[in-house]
Amino acid sequence: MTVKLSNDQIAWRAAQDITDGAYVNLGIGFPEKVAQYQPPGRQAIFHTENGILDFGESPAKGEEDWDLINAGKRAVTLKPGASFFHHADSFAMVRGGHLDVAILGAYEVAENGDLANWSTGPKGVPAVGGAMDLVHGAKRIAVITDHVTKDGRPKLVERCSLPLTGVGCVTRVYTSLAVVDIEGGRFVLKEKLPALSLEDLQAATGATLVVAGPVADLIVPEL
Amino acid sequence: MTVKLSNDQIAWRAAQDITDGAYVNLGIGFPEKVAQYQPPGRQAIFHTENGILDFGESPAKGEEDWDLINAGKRAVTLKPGASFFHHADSFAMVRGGHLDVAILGAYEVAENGDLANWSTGPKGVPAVGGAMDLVHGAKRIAVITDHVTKDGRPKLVERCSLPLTGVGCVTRVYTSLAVVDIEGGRFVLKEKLPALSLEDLQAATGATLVVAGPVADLIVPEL
Amino acid sequence: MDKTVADLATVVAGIEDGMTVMIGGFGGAGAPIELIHALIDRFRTTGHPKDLTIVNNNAGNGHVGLAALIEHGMVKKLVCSFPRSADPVVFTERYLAGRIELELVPQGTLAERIRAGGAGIPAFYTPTGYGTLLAEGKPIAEFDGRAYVQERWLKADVALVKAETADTHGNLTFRAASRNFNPLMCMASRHAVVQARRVVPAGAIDPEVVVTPGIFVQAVVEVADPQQEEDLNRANAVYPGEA
Amino acid sequence: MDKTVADLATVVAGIEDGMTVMIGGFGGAGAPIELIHALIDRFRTTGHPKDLTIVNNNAGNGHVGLAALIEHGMVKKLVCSFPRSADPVVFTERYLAGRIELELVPQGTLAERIRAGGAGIPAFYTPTGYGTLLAEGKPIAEFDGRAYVQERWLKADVALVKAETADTHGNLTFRAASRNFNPLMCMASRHAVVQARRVVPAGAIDPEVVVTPGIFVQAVVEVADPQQEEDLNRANAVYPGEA
Repeated sequence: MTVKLSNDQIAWRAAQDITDGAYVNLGIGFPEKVAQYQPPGRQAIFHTENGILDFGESPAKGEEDWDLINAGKRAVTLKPGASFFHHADSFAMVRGGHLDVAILGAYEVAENGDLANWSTGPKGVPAVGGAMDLVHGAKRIAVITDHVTKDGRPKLVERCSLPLTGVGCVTRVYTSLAVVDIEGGRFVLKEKLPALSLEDLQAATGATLVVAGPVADLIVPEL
Repeated sequence: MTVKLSNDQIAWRAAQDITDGAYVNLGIGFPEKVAQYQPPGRQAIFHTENGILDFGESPAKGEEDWDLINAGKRAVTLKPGASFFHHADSFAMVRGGHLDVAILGAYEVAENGDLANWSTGPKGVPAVGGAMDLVHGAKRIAVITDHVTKDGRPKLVERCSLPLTGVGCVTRVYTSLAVVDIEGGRFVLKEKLPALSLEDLQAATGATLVVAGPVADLIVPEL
Repeated sequence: MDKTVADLATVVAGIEDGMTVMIGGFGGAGAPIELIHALIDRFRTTGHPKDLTIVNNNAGNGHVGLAALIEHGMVKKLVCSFPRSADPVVFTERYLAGRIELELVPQGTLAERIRAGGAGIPAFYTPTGYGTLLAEGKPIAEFDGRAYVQERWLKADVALVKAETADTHGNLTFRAASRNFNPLMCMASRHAVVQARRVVPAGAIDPEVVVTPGIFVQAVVEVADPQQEEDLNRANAVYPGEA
Repeated sequence: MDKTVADLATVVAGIEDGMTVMIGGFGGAGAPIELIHALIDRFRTTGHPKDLTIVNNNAGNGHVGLAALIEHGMVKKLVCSFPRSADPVVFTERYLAGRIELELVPQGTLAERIRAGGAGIPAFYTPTGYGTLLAEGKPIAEFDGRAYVQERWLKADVALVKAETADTHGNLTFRAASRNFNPLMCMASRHAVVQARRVVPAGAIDPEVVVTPGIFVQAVVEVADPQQEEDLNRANAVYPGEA
């Protein structure tokens, strides 16, 4: 199985589900790519935990203002209509259900919607940031991830083995091979790469993939 | 017993205990008079529940701005250094212990520090406002009141008979006859009108007045 | 994105029977008179909405704004801290006749319950009200040797809010003490409807001075010269005038 | 009333061994570098304060600011949400060697616990962390059929805060995303110490744009040209320079 979506292509696919005017939080790192692939005519409003709504792209190198950063400590710019607020107000937006969607990375996602994305175990320094708040806050929690780990183990599993970020919180997973919804404690396959057989996809998945309706072709965009 | 302090004289006495730079909330009505009697050289900062810090006197008649009012819905003015904030921040100031003193009226004060000042019983429309928040918020809760009711019954009592505003919250009472502290569940007399005998004062009081140290003369200011 | 709505009738059209509606303001400061009157107009035309639960600090004054809403029989229950005023006759008569329910809440608890609703905090503990009638039946817990009352969040279907300036994204500023409950009610309601003296393009409000970020606001209507409840009551106004 | 203090040494003089100190900032934005360095200077001269409990979102970066405070052995325990960064070697080494305690708190819970400390709310319920390691041992309660974790307020003896403009009454404004935890920490500490780029007379800040009202601030010191942690770290700075 050599054909799979690149991270940029996964991010593109996730971006197609974000409606115009949606309030969105993108996790640090890979999920930040989603912002680059908004369809023409749509403008989401991006929230960052450290107190900015409606921030934009990075400034040119050398133009950074280090008081104007996002949660990943990356310098950003402002769009017209931006606002600043303190951390309690910022997480009132998160916890209070005011964000339309949060898109996060994952170590593991389980068929019951559990997410593990903050700790790879007891070794090293633990760090959680805002992930545990986000997974119980936004109206919709989506995950973008490679379908399997670097050494080929499934990331979509029956039960998470790593420490949980949140319980029963994820509703959609965009992977390098498929789009999978979590419905009633099951992985329901919505889209898959056209060249990939259901059997091969199932073999790369650590829990049963339910087919409960039409399975669309996962688009491979040219980026 | 015809000699007693007027409301203005009680307010004057209470004002003497407010230090320079203190943050103060004055209850609606009679307690508002305290602001007029700050000793020269001292400037307290007055807080009002509806979101102003450092407001000043009423404007001239006809000059009122009805967006600039205090909790009693009276038009006020601003002093240099004033600020506006919403109701949750305003009561964070109250409940969080940031006010140095709140001075409130009372129907009854008990020797255990209980205060009743919001309801005269089940008849009519109940209304509480910010009184219950204030009595558990400010560092010091003082009461100013006539020593007895209009029909001569004591307002300083063993136990409140009216619905409570707060439990064990009052530490000092300024009355028309005396200054009384509440210490260890007892009324401790600190000052009394010089012409008034201890016996007569006790007779006008509904609980034992303890003399546990020198009793100073309550000053009768010329206002 | 443009949250601007052209007229008052449209902006209140979605408010239905039985909803919980938070109304901003403390006294006349920040009371969204035009929005309330638009809601009364809707009721006079259609018979709806009625059986509303209203959350406000007070119970209205005179015969305009919230008092007029009550006077039209649209309000089933009021959640407030201080249902007294210079002229609360409309509420008082109905309350004493048992025709309107009252949930009396200490003012700071009311503010915090609304903020909690907006911030996703289902319950919190406060010293306020401990040992009083207003804490009866509520869970009590001790922390560090002191007793506290558990209070629940307060949320609403709709908030009616008065702002000074709004931009098309719904970012708001307020004027003086008319801020009061307005920013909190935007947070705690599914649909926050704002009347603003000025509606400006996105970017025209300095990001540093935004009080309510647009994420908490769903609709904005410009009311360039809003009425002040206090002025109306001093003129003994009645809504609607030709009664 | 004038809360201005002339110099950095004086303003940190009251910070003693064993105290809990909240330090504002998120990354380099809003980190009060000069106040932290003044505290290090005090330690280098007097051997105090030490055994501090520090509350900050992060665990420092490089060898300046909070990282330098840890590197000097002044910190017994850190309460934070994200003790990782581009260069967290100072904290990481000490943590893995068991020489510093860590209380890991989800970022929104950290913010809310600090606000609760400032607002007199001893405990609240949040969905955050339910069913995870970070909720272990904490009371769980169900509201409307959903499970929540009980969290306690967080208070401090001192807060070290960076502001943009302060007036002599302690009213503050911040700059861009350097607001972050700073206003909350002013609320939650007995003694909030602020470094501001500009100190102006009372009345020079518009009452509408005050972010932190002066009631939450105890001391203000002007640092006209503050260092930015991010710039220092990009230049591989070490505090103090002549080590």
